[in-house]
Amino acid sequence: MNNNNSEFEPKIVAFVCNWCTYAGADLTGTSRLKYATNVKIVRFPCTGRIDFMLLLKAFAQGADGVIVSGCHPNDCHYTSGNFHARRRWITFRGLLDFMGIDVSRIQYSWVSAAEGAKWADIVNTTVANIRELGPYTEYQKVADYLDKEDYNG
Amino acid sequence: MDKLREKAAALLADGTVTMVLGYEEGTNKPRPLFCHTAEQASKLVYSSQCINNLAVYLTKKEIMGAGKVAIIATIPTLRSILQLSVENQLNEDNLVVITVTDKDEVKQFANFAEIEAYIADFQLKLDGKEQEIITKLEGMSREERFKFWMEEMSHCFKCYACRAACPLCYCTKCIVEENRPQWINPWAAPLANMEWQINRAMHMAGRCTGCGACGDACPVGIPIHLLTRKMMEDLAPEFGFTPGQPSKNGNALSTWKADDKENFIR
Amino acid sequence: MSKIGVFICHCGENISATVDCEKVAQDIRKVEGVEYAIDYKYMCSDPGQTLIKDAIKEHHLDGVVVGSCSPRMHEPTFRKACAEAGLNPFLCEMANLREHCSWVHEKGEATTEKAFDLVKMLVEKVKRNKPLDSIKVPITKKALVIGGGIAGIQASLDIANTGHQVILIEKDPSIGGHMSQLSETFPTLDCSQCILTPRMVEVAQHPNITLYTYAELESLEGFIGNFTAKIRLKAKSVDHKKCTGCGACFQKCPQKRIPSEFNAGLGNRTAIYVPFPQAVPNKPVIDREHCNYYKRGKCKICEATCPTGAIEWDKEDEILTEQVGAIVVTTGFNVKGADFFPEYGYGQYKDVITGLQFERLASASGPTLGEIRRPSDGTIPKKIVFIACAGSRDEAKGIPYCSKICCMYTAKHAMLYQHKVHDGESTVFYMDIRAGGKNYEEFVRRAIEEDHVNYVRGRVARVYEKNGKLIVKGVDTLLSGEQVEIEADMVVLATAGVSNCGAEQLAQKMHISYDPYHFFAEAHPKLKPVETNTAGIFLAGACQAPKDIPETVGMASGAAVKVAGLFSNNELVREPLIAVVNRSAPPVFSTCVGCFMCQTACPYNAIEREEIKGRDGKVIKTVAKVNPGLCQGCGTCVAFCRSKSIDIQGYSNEQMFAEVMSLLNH
Amino acid sequence: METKYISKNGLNEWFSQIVKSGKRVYAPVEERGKVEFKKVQALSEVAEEYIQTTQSIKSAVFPRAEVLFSYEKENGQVKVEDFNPDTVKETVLWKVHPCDAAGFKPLTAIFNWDYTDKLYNAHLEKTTLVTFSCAKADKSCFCTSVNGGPGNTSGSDVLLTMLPDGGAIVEILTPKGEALVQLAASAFEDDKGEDKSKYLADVPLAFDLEEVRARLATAFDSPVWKEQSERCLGCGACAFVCPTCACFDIQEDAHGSKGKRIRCWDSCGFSLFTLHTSGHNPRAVQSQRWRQRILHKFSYMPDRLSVFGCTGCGRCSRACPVDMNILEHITSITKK
Repeated sequence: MNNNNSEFEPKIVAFVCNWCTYAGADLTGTSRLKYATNVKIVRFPCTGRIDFMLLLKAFAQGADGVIVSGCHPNDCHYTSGNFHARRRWITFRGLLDFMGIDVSRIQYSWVSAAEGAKWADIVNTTVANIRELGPYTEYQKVADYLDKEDYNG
Repeated sequence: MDKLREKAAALLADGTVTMVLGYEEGTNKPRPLFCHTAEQASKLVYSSQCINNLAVYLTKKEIMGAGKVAIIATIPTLRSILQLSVENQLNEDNLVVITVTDKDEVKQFANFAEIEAYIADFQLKLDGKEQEIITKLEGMSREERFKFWMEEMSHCFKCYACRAACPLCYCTKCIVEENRPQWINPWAAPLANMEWQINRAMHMAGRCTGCGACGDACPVGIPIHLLTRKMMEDLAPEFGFTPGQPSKNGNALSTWKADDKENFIR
Repeated sequence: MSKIGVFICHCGENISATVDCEKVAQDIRKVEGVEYAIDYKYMCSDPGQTLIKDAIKEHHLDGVVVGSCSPRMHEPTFRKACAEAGLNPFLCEMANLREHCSWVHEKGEATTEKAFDLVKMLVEKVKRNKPLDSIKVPITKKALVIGGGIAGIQASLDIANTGHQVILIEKDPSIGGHMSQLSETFPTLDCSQCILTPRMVEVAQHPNITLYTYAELESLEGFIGNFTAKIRLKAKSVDHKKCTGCGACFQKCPQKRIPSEFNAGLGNRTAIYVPFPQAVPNKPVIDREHCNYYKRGKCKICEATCPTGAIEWDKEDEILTEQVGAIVVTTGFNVKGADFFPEYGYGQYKDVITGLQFERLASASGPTLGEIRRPSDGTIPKKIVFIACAGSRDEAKGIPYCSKICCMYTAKHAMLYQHKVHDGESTVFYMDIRAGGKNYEEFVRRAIEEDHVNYVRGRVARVYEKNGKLIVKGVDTLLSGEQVEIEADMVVLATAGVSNCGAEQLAQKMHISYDPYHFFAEAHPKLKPVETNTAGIFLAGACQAPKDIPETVGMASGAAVKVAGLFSNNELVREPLIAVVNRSAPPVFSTCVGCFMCQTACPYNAIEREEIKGRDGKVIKTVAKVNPGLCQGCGTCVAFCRSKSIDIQGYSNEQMFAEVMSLLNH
Repeated sequence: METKYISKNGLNEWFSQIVKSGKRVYAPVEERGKVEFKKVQALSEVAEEYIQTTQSIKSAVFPRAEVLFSYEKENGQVKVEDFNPDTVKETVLWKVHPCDAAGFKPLTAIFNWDYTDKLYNAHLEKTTLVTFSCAKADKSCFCTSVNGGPGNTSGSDVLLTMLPDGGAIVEILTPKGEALVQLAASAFEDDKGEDKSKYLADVPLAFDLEEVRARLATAFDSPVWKEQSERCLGCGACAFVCPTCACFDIQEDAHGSKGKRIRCWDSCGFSLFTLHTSGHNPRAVQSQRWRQRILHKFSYMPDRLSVFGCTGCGRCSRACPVDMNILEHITSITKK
């Protein structure tokens, strides 16, 4: 783990749906609520669109944490995209955990277009949580194996 | 065995089928055999040693041709046949499915519905050795589990025997061959290997019929079949599926229930 | 090599107060593929937009990123500006520097860095954007309305009055639905038939409405604007062109003891019949199940009496094929009947009836001509008990929901009873009184206060017969908590409203979703209450959930406006942000393997099967195909497809992948 | 060159001197129920009871994935960092089998055919092979049929033949081998004149290699390929365990403005291997790919490189999920 956690600035990517969480994050802005700069939002039409591979790619690229957020159940703009996504998350989480990947670095949430304050809170607590966990070097180390002399093919 | 050979020979002789897929004696254990003539049927064998899942050949056009084909199916093969049929990959009219029962009788199925009824009596259970590794892994800390899998994955050289042996890996273009974008790095390296296995397991979620062909095929001995098996064990009660029994109304990932758990979502 | 233009907006000081906009513009110039970058005070202003348009022309830009406010705010503005400069509008993307950056962070390097990252992310995306054209779907401007109750009548009239053709189909011999069975309506107590029949007649006479009674939907194919409906015209056995509706036939029909559906079983009808005197069309059909001729091959009395020779014994069902552009489903509901309440003695004691039966008793056109008389002996009940929530809100009965209308009609029934039987005594057992609606609460209060209906809060445990009386046993849970026992002459059950029989099969025919109780599902519980998940199919009335007449009529008009809106254009123009199944060179043709698991994942039934055929006409493979008329662009199928054979325009795999990668590459 | 004797203790001493010299030592190690080459520190780690490692040791000179060069773009300039041969470490491959060592000859021929491969040669130059004669074989072994044998010296720098006393006959074959011996010269004794053939496994001759070659010359359109390959699943297991298969792919590991060009293993058994962008695939079906594998090893390579592409190690037969037994298949060709 990183010894200089106080200086550690986690890199966090947020995968959000356009209709609820993206709009909720807009409301956070309009309400001038403040949150940490560590989180950058990628906009998807729906949580149903979010490919699990993008989460893995984010970690491999150096993300220390990930937020995945969309409409509350029954609020999906597309009726059931979030239900499909939830299924996928349940499945994916179980698999990742079985493989020893740190699922506590993935924050799933429902944030509606009216929950600007909740979005700020999700971001801030996730940043604090990841700061506590430290950088995800365990994963990043294996990501650039090619520089490791000891790797025996 | 004689009855099986007679049956196969008869199907070929009277022109019912153009080919019979079965097993012959191999170097150490039985291996797949493709009988095109009644004479070749004399080479057929059948025993508990027959572990190759022959359903894998049913989606290969170059092997199957256009005619009607018979397949000698073990229980795992029967499960795969059903799943393939659910996924629109088989033509029921072009397939004669035969099995050898516990009582050593040769049974020909009239249709897929009959197969479904037949396999319902065979419960899919993890064997002791598999359960042992899963229990061991579950007892580990997360970090230990990661180390375990990373060590295992470091042996993978991406021969894709797991994919080739799996009856349900029939995509024309596999995700690992997709390069716009390059979802999975094509070279062998622990992370690229693990990403491949995660994809394989996710793609098998709710589809895997638990035959274990992937694990058997792995030349470097990675217990990859545990990934799909573990998913089956976990997801079946969660989503109300029966392991090894295909669901006709979509699979674990293409369906949902309003009360799916969400205790991990804020 | 891309030529991207980047335009950083200060938004007055909204962005520039915390983000160094000039630095962001400067730094982004160094990013590969960025041809031009500039910052400006107000990008959305006229001069700002001109800046963008000029740059597009001058630098031959093939992509634009505007770093400003939320795309939910100004995306249309900037896309339009790009289009005006000759750049495909879908090559313009916005980085949200205001809501997602400057407003939520303090001034500082980190904020400027984040702004840069957000812009860079969109630059990487826009490099992979493709010019897209809006999708145009032709529209057949004819609507099909299924169900001729008040919802279907209202929707048909509203659509027809906008000048569009309507086909209204009704499974019964007459339109009118449940409303035609009602005596008087709450909260005004005006006569139901008096307000309904003129509308029924209007439907029959409207030049834009084609009415098919005794007809059902056989099958439905196609998609919004382009449906093909097959309609089964059930054999009426009477040629309505010849029939004058004189009524001679049913007066002579020897089969006179068939329980009348219209009278909820309280009266009888003949085998050749008009369901009720005000029926539209007011011409009979032959009920073949009960007709002597069809049963035994002998009779034909009606034929003998018919002055115009309208009887058609050998008539068969006909299948009619109609092209329609939109569908309004108004198939209504039903009430739970017999066998459902053994504890209340329904079906066992003649004087335990349903609310609908009470309506018929109270109706001037009913079997008792509006007098409240017991079905058993025809006497006037002096003591009557109404039981609300008979079935509704009862998990044990499998109906956890509230049927919504029962509180009101029970109050109405009690009131009507008190008006008709002055010395009568009425008691209502209820769980809660739900009287939300204009003048509804006042109506219930009137029943209690002016008409002295005795309201008892509590559940009835049992109804049984003793010495010719119905003993109603219940508990008063509000006041005493004690057992209440009433000797009643008649008991009326406000039975639960349930989905109409065959609703599930009908939904499956139309590919619309339904809830666990087989009520049809609206597209969005709040914002799309009249739409279904299948574009072009709308809902109105109690087929969606039990509801009262005003709500039903409102919903029907809402659905009609949706249809009229759709029909107001010759083509349906949609944003092209939809899923597409890939195509590739032979011999592969498409990497789709045709597992069709995406079909179960799609919330809109937008995925169809397409056969790819060789020159010889033989099917080479069957692959998925997205119907651009139905796809709404959620992308669930994209994340689901194992072989990545399906992708969504505007949020493609390459685009999303590049965005994520760019955020973390430093 | 020279033959010597080394005792059991001498062997230990020599091994520890090699480790001490700073060279990396790779030797067969038993783990997870498989024997594979792995970096070792002590002789005790080296596996004893096994016929063959699952994988060959070709990865020592031809890694599964290797960076050809890396690059970085900045301000319109591209900075390229080429592969540096100096970064390759001195490596000793311990307890290689003769069939593995023999594989280095075709590999070297391939990587120096029309182009001199800098990376391969850099690895090879710094690699010393200490080969152990085979005392045991199984039914997949057929080295004797492909110009090899359980005591064959081709490709080796030093060949050891173990003796019942725990010592070994040491054949020092190259200057590289001599240099390695010199690390512990005192551990070696004079040759005791033992005949090593007594201690070698019996690997019967299964077919006449030249006859195979002759038959293959006209077998391109033979139905045999379809017959043999019917059960082939089209995976790459055979190619990846093979000591001579050298197909590779060039891939890009790009991250924004920087990246690496990577060479990684590929296999002619994959349908993607020959797929053109147009969608056309000159080897469209598995039988064609199987034919390519066999013809390449037994016909094209001897024609072009004067060396067969098979050393008879039998790894492909053991690794194949559907028992595509190469010995059986080649033998059957001679009998057609």
